[in-house]
Amino acid sequence: MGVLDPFKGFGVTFRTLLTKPVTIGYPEHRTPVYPRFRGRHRLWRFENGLEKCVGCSLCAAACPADCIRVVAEENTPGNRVSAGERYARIYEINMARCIFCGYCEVACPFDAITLEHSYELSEYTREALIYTKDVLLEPAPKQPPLHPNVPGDPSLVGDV
Amino acid sequence: MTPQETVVAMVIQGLIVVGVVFSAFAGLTVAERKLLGRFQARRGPNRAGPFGLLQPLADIGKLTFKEDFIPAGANRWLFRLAPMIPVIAAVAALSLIPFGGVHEWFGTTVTLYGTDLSVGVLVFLALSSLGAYGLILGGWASGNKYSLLGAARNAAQLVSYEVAMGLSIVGVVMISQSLSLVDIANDQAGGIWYILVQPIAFVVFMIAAIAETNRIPFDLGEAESELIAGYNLEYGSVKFAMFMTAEYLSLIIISAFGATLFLGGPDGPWLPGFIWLGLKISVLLFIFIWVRATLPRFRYDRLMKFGWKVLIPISTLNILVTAIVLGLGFAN
Amino acid sequence: MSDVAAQIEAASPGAVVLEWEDLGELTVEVRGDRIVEACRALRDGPSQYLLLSDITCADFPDEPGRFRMAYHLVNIATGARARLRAWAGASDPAVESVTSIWPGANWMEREVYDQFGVHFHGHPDLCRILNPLDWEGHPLRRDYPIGGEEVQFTDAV
Amino acid sequence: MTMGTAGPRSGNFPIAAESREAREAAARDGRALTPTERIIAGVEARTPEEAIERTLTNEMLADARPGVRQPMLINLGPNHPSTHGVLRLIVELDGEVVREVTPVIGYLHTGIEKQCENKTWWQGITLVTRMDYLAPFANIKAYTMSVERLLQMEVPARAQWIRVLLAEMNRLASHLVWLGTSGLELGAMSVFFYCYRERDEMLDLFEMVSGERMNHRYFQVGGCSDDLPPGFIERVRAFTEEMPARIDDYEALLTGNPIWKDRMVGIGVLPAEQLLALGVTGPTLRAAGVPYDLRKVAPYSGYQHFEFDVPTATEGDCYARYLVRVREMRESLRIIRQVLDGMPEGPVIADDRKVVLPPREELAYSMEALIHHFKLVSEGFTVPAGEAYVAIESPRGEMGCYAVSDGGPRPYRIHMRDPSFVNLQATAPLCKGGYLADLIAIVATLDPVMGGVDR
Repeated sequence: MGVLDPFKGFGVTFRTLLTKPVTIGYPEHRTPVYPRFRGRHRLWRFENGLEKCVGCSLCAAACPADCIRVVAEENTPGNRVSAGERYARIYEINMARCIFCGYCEVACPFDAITLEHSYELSEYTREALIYTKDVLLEPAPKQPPLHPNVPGDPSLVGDV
Repeated sequence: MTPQETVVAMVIQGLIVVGVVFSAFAGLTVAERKLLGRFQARRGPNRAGPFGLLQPLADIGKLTFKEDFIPAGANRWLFRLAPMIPVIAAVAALSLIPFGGVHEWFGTTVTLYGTDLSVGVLVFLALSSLGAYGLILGGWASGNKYSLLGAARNAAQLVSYEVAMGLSIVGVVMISQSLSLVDIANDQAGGIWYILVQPIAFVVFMIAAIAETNRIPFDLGEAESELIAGYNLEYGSVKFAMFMTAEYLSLIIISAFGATLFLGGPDGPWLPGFIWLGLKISVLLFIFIWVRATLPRFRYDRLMKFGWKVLIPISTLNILVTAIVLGLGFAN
Repeated sequence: MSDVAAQIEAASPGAVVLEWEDLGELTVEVRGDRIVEACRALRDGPSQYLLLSDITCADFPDEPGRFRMAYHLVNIATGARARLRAWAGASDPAVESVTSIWPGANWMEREVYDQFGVHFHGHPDLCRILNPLDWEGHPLRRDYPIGGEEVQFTDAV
Repeated sequence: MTMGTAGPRSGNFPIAAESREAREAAARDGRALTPTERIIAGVEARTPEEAIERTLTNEMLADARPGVRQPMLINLGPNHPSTHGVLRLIVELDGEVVREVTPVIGYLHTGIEKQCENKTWWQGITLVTRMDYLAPFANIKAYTMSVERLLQMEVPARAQWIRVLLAEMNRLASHLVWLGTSGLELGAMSVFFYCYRERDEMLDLFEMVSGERMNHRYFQVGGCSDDLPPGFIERVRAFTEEMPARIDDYEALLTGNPIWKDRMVGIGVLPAEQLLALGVTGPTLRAAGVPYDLRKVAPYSGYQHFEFDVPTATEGDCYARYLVRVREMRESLRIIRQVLDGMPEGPVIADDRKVVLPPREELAYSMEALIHHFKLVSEGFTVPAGEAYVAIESPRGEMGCYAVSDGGPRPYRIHMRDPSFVNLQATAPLCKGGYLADLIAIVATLDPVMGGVDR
């Protein structure tokens, strides 16, 4: 403790005045998130365009906020959507309730759902925050998937 | 000049001064927020205009278009009147500040001050206390318990620090043997600034000035973490803007007053006087902002004790010493 | 018999119903009307349980005593802990308040009253604390439904 | 002109409604109003009828005879800049002197304990982190440790060390928020921004390791959900190297500042015995001279391996609490450094297939692992019947978790003993007789977090 103690604070503030501000001007400048960051959900496809999700509802069971609804249906030869026996006909996440714990991601044995890095999820209505399957699902590849066993045979496309 | 011409000249001069000071006020609000930001490792306002320079316009726009309401429990007449008092007092005090001497510009004689009253210092002190009545009345008229507490604190603070401020100036007045601000400024011109002969008085003056303008560490009347916003809690829209205007105007004016009394007013080489005065005011304002960025807030009773038991004895002692020195004839 | 139970017995014979040690935690079950004496004995006795760390309750609707109070005491010098248990009774559940021993029990008992409806005789200020004053029912009872809002999804089925 | 001449006003006044509620609640139970209810009922009369009722219900005002000085009742909160969230303090003021303080809580009550009974043990982790939102790692740590005790489960050494590391970083982050907000409440604005600058770096590190900045679920029953990410240790080390200078800066701003001392020294003093009787723990108790720190008194997760001191003071005033917390920040840095230097290798989660999810890569080839995974996720693991109370030292004091299991996959009862809840009881005795401004300083140095108080 010295005589100058009462005035040391003035030095600290003055020194800070000469340093660069630490603020990040948000919309123009963004800090990258870390690899483990959990943001918006995404449903994935295999390279051949089939959905990874087989509608097992394990994510819905794991969700502590009960914000996932899965309604599964059997794949048929005429409508093959996923790689397994069944696929998720309805897959919805109520983002207004989601707590981003990532338990769905942990629960999914097939890596079909993951939490990605996008975090700007505000909407003007509650309804817009209910993400349906077409919002969540990765877009289908431009090229229609070819039959896995008969590469390059266009006649078999769509009849897998 | 004919009397008519004199009146016209005075009106023009007044408009110029008010214009300059109000732009300075606008600039000060941005400058304070920018500086505070930098003191705190952040940027401060940077969205309105380049570097946030148009922030005052945005503020004015926002405040003007807000709903102007009067709370149900308020005394409606006083509630409306209160915010005007400090603005009027501040603008009136402006006329006493000598921004420069007498100049011969464009073939006419221009005096760079509103009036030269022989008791300018006293009138200034009177006006600056008058401003506080607005705060007190506004706090009481709001009909809010927090505002009432804020008003009570303001009243007590005003009484204590007005005395300290008055006493701190007495030394200067004794040396220059005049109560006219113009005389005091002229006395220092080309000679010794009174800060050098009255350093203690200057420190006391600065502390009392912070208290008079209700800024941290003396912002007990508003103390947002205790009384939320104290006297202006119920005020919104233009009425709130008036309180803010008065606060910043009085900050500028009290800096101008201090610069005149202790820093030689418009005195300085090469540059015109009003620029020198502007620089001196800026330095004092910077100190005010720096203090705000650094110090925590006093407690109400300690503030009173500090005013009565530290500042007033010190300034009284200062007067005594000055009197002895003057009596022994060192001044001349 | 452990030291803790012995001290309670010495201060208030017949107070201890059961005692055991499980998972490294000592539990002594005392009669509901003796809880104040038991606590006082443990605080003032040689075991020096000066700090009442927690009071809480658990609801066992099938048990005759139904509301099982748990008092966690700790010796701040050694870190030794003891748990006192007492049953409050199924109809008109009530135990004695320990606020006379530890004023800090005030809010903890208010919380138990609020959430379980257990009354504390001799409590100076027994009213709701976490729920609004006019709340009906006691949320942490097992028969109190969890309620809540249905999660909103699109209408697609 | 008197205030309140505007006559009866329309509209819903929640406070008037509260007054009615209090009387109804008491009438239902057939009892008189309790002191707290009486104060809540009488705090503010908004209509003439209300004023009459208030006089009837409020003994204190009924007793007000002409010439007797009446106190002014003011309602500090639930929305007030310096009540740390939604704490409401009904203060009886005599001038600026506080005569009586009645804290009213529950505005943030979310029924976490009830919700836990309806979730699996695994899902409970995500709920309890949200209680004391400034010390999420302490919350989960108490919870997972009590479940681990019920399961009689060993946690691998590396997981223990990671837990210590993050718990201490959390203590540092929590104290930074405390210091910043306390400074702001007493008017020292800059220190708030400096503290948040550093705290944000901590949150970055938390994001790096757990994926979330505040409500982590990183600690799992049996260990941690993932290993530390690459580069984490180096970042933390760099942080610990620059942090002491930053703490010096805060101290330069505050410790020696005469105004700061004026606001703090000798304010809010209670003797240690009284604090103990009130159940107060943590820095508040240590500032009164009782070295009760669970990390030393009853070491858990390997705290006995680290060298650190428990800062104490004897004055028991606000300044002592301030000094103790600042010194605790330095001690936490010391522990963090030791953890970084000696971090053992090995698994980060116990290998117990009945409780812990199987490693992810095994799902691809092992049918057994897949079945375990399905069972654990859909039903949850079961915990043997019993009860356990585990207490740890959170930044605010003793954070305890009382878990009762009936042998099923869901907790039968979870009770969290939150230090803020118990410590807050000391507000009234600490504030009585002081000034209104002291009340702000006292609440600031008690450091309650309303998420933890109301749960």
